[in-house]
Amino acid sequence: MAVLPVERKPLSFAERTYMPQIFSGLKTTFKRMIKPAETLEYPEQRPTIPNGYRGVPTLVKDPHGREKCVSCQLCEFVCPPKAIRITPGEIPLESPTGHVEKAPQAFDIDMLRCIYCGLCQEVCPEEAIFLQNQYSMSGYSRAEMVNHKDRLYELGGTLPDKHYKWDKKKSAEDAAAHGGGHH
Amino acid sequence: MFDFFQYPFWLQGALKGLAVIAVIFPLAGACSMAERKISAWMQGRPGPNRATVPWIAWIPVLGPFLQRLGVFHLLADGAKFLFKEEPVPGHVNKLYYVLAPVIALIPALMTIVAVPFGAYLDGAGRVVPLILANVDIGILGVFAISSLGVYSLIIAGWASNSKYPFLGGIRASAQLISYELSMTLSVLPVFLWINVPGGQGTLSLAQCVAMQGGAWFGIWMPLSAFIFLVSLFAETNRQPFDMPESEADLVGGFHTEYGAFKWSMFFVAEYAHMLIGSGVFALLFLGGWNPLPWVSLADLVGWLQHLTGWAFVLHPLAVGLISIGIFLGKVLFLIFVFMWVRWTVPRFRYDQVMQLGWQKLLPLAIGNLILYALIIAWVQTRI
Amino acid sequence: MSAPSQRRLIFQHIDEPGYTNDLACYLKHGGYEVMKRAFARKPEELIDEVKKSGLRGRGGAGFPCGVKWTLVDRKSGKPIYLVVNADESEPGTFKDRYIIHQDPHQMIEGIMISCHANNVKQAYIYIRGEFPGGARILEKAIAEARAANFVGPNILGTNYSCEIYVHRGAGAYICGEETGLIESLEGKRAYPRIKPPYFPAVLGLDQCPTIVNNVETLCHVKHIVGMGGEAYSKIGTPNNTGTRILCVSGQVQRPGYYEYEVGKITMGQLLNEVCGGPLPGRTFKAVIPGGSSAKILRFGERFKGKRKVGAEMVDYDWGVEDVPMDFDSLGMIGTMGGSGGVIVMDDSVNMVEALGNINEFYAHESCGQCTPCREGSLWMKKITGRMVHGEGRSEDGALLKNVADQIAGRTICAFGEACAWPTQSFVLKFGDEFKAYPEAKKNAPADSLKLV
Amino acid sequence: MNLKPETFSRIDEVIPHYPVKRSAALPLLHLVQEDQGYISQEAIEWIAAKLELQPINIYELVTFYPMFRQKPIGRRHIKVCRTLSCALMGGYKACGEFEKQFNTHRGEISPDGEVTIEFVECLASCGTAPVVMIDDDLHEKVDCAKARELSARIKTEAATRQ
Amino acid sequence: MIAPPKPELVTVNIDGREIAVPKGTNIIEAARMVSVDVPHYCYHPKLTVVGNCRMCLVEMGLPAVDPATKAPIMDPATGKQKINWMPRPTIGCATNASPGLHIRTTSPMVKECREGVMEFLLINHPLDCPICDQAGECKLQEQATGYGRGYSRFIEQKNVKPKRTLLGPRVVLDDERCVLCSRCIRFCKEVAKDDVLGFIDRGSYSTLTAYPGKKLENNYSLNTVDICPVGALTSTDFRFKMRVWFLKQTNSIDTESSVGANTVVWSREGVIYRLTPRRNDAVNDTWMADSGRLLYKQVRTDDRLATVQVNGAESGRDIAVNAASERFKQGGVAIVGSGRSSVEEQFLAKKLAAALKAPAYLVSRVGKGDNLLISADRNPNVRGALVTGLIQTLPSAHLTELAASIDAGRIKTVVSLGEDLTAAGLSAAQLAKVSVIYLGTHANPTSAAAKIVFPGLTVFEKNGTFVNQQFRLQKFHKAVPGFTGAIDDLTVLAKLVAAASSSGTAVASEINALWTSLAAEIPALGTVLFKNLPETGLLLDSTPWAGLPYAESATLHYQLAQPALATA
Repeated sequence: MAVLPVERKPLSFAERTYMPQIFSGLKTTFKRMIKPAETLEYPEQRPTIPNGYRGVPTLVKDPHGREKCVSCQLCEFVCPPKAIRITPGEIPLESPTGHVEKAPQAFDIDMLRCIYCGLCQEVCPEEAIFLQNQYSMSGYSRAEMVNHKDRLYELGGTLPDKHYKWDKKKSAEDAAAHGGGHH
Repeated sequence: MFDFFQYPFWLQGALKGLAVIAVIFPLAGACSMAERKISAWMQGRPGPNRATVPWIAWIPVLGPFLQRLGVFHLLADGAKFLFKEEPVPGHVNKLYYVLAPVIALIPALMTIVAVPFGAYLDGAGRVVPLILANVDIGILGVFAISSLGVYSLIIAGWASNSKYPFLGGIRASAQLISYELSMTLSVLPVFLWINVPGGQGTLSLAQCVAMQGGAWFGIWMPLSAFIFLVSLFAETNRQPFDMPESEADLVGGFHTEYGAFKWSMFFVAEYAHMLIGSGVFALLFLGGWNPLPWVSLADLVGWLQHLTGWAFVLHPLAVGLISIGIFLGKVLFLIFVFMWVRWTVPRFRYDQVMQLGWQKLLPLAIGNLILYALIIAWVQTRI
Repeated sequence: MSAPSQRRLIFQHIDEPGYTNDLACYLKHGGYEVMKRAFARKPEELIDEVKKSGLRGRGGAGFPCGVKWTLVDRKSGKPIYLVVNADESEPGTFKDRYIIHQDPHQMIEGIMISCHANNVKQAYIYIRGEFPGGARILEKAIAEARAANFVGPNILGTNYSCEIYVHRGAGAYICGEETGLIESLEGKRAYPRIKPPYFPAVLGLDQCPTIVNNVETLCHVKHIVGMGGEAYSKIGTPNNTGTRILCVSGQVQRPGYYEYEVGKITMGQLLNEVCGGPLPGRTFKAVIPGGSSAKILRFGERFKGKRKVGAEMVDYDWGVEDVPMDFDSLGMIGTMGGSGGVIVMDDSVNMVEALGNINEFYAHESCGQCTPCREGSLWMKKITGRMVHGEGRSEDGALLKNVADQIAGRTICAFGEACAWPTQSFVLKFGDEFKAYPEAKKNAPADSLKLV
Repeated sequence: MNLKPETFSRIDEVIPHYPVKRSAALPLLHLVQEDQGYISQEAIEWIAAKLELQPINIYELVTFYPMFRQKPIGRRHIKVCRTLSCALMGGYKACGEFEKQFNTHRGEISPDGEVTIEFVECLASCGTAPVVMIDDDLHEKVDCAKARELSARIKTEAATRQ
Repeated sequence: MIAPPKPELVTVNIDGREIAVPKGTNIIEAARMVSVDVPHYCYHPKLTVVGNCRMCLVEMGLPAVDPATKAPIMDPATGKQKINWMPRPTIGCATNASPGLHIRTTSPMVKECREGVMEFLLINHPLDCPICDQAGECKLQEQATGYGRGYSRFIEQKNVKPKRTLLGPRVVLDDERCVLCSRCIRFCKEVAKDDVLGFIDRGSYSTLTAYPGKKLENNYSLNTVDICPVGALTSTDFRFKMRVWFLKQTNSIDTESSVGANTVVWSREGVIYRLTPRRNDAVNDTWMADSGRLLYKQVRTDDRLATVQVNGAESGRDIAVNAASERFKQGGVAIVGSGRSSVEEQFLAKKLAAALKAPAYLVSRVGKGDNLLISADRNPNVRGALVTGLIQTLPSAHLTELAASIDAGRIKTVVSLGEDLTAAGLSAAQLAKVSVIYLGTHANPTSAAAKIVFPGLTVFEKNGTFVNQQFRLQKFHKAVPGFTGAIDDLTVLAKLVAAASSSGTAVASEINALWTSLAAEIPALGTVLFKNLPETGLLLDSTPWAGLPYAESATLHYQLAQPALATA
């Protein structure tokens, strides 16, 4: 690697005493002191959350209350700090959402590990996991800092669904069952 | 006029000591509060504003105002320091470890007694300084005692038996020595001037004030004032010279291993040093209790009496309070300057501190002394 | 130029008053004489005659019959089977049905001659399930022939025995494909086989060598052996010898069967003169010349190029009316003679809907074995169906064409081409109609012809 | 398996026509369907056993070939050709007429149980389009008028039978 | 070792690269030899070719020859023989290598064909990868990524077919995912000889199904799941348990019989999720019995031995070894080895027997073979005991000789390597007479009666080798960490050997170190070492044991060698 000597600007006497800089610094701090505060007083005042904010990851349900996650485990796979742990499970056939077949039995996100990167949201093929506006997570123990499935749904709530993929599928199945096939 | 001087000697001493404690401790606490508030304002924050006390908080306007000002944090902090658990790490030398904060406090509080903080006019219209121990050695006493404060740092650093405190202690001692010289040299011209040829030799700070009824020495000898001020920063380990503490590289420096009340004693000592240093600076260069340059306390009182026509203005008590107020105002302003500088100028590197002390300030102080010696000699031989 | 008169070989007696399909009537008209003579000859000679005749298969592909026979594996020692492809299911084709119903013995004679020529001991007539009457007629005819010792053991006193059985299909177009037919005959789903290695001539029915010939082809064999290969080859045009039954259907005045020497009649003569032209008040719009899978021709388009006449190359510039009805000419202009089913459409027809009808047929008939045809045919049906039901987009024509391109040439059997060609040609030639269809659909009169 | 005796004899006759028994699957299915009207699951298993096959082999065929039915149909089976030539000449109209006459829909048994109307693919009589096959009989050039006439005939026959 | 006959080679040219392949190799296999991937669905190397998926379409050309003279036609531009490229693509699976055959797999036409076929396969596919167990090892995913167009033009309604159909007790069918490749049907017909699957309906509505009332329940049904290129057939046992991309694959050997089917163990974080067969053309092709796939469940059971025990009390390993050593010093030791132990364990058992001058026995397990991949001998490694010399003759099911010795009081201590002695015919009274040293994985009456118990490892938790019925030496690898508390059998055995030998010198227990002495002491193994043993195994010379009356009858790649001198 070549060494590139950088010519420094020669300093004037005043500059070498640093005094003008110190005084201009003092001026700055003083001016700043008499201006109103910039800070948000957190618990009373809440920030307005901008779009695309990446808060606590949550699971959401579709407007019909169906859990959207099908435990494909892609988020578990993609999660850089391995904060997500899913135990897949099967939906019984007789259940109203039996046509979806698969849903998580357990879904844990360890918020001590989570780095809020949002990859889980990005990778989710079912649009079931979202980093929403919730930004404060606290607890008294490590165990408390693990969000289980119930808590994740409670945090996530319901989001509008643009696709209704599974509903469409179900209606197609019902139509085929009643229409009696194709011939 | 006061029965005070009729009290037995020991009672006087005890009362004076209590007065010192009663003044210095709250002042130190107020300073810490001010520091947090000022730093917050300078950083665009509101600063501490949470703590509140029920009944006071219910007072309509004042309660919230005091809360926003963070006044109650002071109480909370004090209470916290008192009631917090006092851990003593296992690896320390217990005796010196406990001793260090006490040693820190002693010179800080002791110095106070030699610092005049106001004056009144006696019946003859003479200005009598208010001082707890009007010793003639004055400034020398202040210097002598306050320099002892560094021992506490060294002891704390050594007793902690841990590398950061140790380094902090070393730095403290080196720094103190480095800047003590410049500081002392910088005040010499003032005393050269005070001690007029043929007059009684004195190192009294009160005399110093008395000599500033006209122009302040700060105006007279700006370079001295400057050197003294910079050295004062270094002596009190304030930014940009807080090398012994230096939380970025030494965690907490000498007090890394301290907590709770012991730590608060260091804390109070630091502010006491600041207060004394500011006081001395005010006395030496800012005219002490003289309200303005070329306006002495006596002038002020005279005008007041003349303007208002109230006789009690000339009463020693009133004059004393006015003078204390003026003096305290100057001290507090200087405290503010300390804080202002702290949140403006970044900390020096240690070698820069040494370089500045030995290679810049010391020659400057010597040059300054020689220059003023010549000037004073010239002026005084002329007059 | 007026249309030449018909040259009836197969239909020599059919439609004659009093001609019935029983043996007595057939014998009265000189039936089984050719067979008797043929049985006196060596099989190799008969194959040679057929080769000399230049007879091309009448089932659709036009493969030379004689060549097909020579490809048969005779060394394996396994029995050789002859399967008659009477699974006439190409839309627009209806000649075999007529032959079976009107003159079954002609076909049986042709079969027996072919069997003798190829040393076949067992022949099957695979007849469409939709022809229950035809199957009964054939069974009766075979019983008659068996009784007369034309079929069965020791035929005509020789030590040659051959049986013919009628096998009914059950409604699958794909059985018209020879390997599909063989699979079906084996009692399986009619999944065409991959070639290689399953060429019927080597690995056909039950992995034995098998000859699969169309009904009309076998009838021609009878006439070839009767008149001699040389003489037969003089009929028609070189490389397109013999006569051919043209089945005209759709919107013309007189649809029906017409037998002509191959290549001696043009499309225009056939439609305008023989069939009496378009329906009153209509004009011809398009014609499919060889069954629904052949590529469509649009009236008004012109075909230019060079063709071989004798030894030299001659320029040609034809309209649709000028095209001679033979394999090569139709092939040259990008379509095919196929099975001879000519479907005529006039200006009342919307081509998108016509294609929708055809696509529905192919989607229904795809066997589902290999991917492109299975998925592609249904997709094309879904696209045209969607268009017809009012959800058309202007880009659908291009999409249809592209889907069809993805099918043709990539399937196991020729069904891929069969279902892709109509779409390709419809979009190519009536692209404007496909683009405009979403609009046209909105303005269509309520009583317009329904095709889907 | 409960079949008519002549069906049994025809089954026994047809099996030796083929070098491999399996080939007789289609003829057997035809025979059973003619006998019973449709192919029941029992029939599939019976045929499979008869031909020494697995039932799935026969099931595959029944579902592949559209002519085989797994459910009973009406007494008469009206099959209307819907392929291009017939459609061009009005096949859809003819079918609609039949539906109207019997008050039913394609693929269903009419309410009186008399007919089942179905669309089928090409019946190979395109020259006389549109064509309709009623059971085994082909009817050509079936326009709306003829469709009404045919319907009337079926209804009369049904009435006389009762 | 017997060299296979040299096949006739023909040279073909694939994407410009010449390669000599055995005549009759198809294009897919030939291309694989030059690392060219020809995508396919329906083709499977061990099943008949049907060519219905059309994914393997390639461009084919043959050297031009003059039709009259048969002389090659040269291309003046290149100076080589001209290639006549066929205008239509051809399928790779049904095209066999012939001399001079030229293949292009990357031409625009081939690319377009693949894009077309991929699009067709996907238009009616439900695209429910998130809930599909095949995701991650799905050919549709892989090839759509590799060869697909990347977008869909299909806006119509997809076909609806039955989902979640239980084809049998172990196989679930999702018809919408099926690409109708017919591999499963062919497998059932050709390999399992249980023709229950078929297609019904036709065209795009074709549906895979089992005949109503019939179930796909033969012992090879799960192979259909393995060969299904998509997620149409899934295993009930593995269904929704874990995504395959999390799973680590470890090569292993099936232990249910002496066939020694090659397997892959799929595990994640120490938990095994499934076993699948591994291709070995000389042993199991690509198949495996369903029964063997459940063997992983033995790893985590409640009756696993987890503590070293001495006289019923929990103890430490070295204490137990010392206790055993004490018993050895009293003499009268017998060793019951196992046909389920690895070759290495048998070798150390033999050393132990030699050091103690103790008789060694084995217990046979004979069941009914199914002539496919389960042989009559249900011990995976009886041949290993022969090779290592632990036994000289084939074992019997009952330890009558040992029982007699115990009754006679000659035997005071029995070392059992995982064999349940009560099951092998010893009575409780006989067991009570001796002190049993038991080294095994699971609790049983013998471990309960044993004075000293060493908890051992299952086949999934250790490295080792087996010798199968063909005398093929095959190795298995440690897939998951050992059960908590269990000790590697080799370590225990090595310590016991050291304790038993007069010199007391340490014996290697690490597998590679052990193999140096194995190879040195057993001539049949020649120069083989564990680390250089091929994953598909190595056939040993079986002539020294040719005449023995083995229990096996023929299986997939095994014919019982008739004693050569039987007639002489």
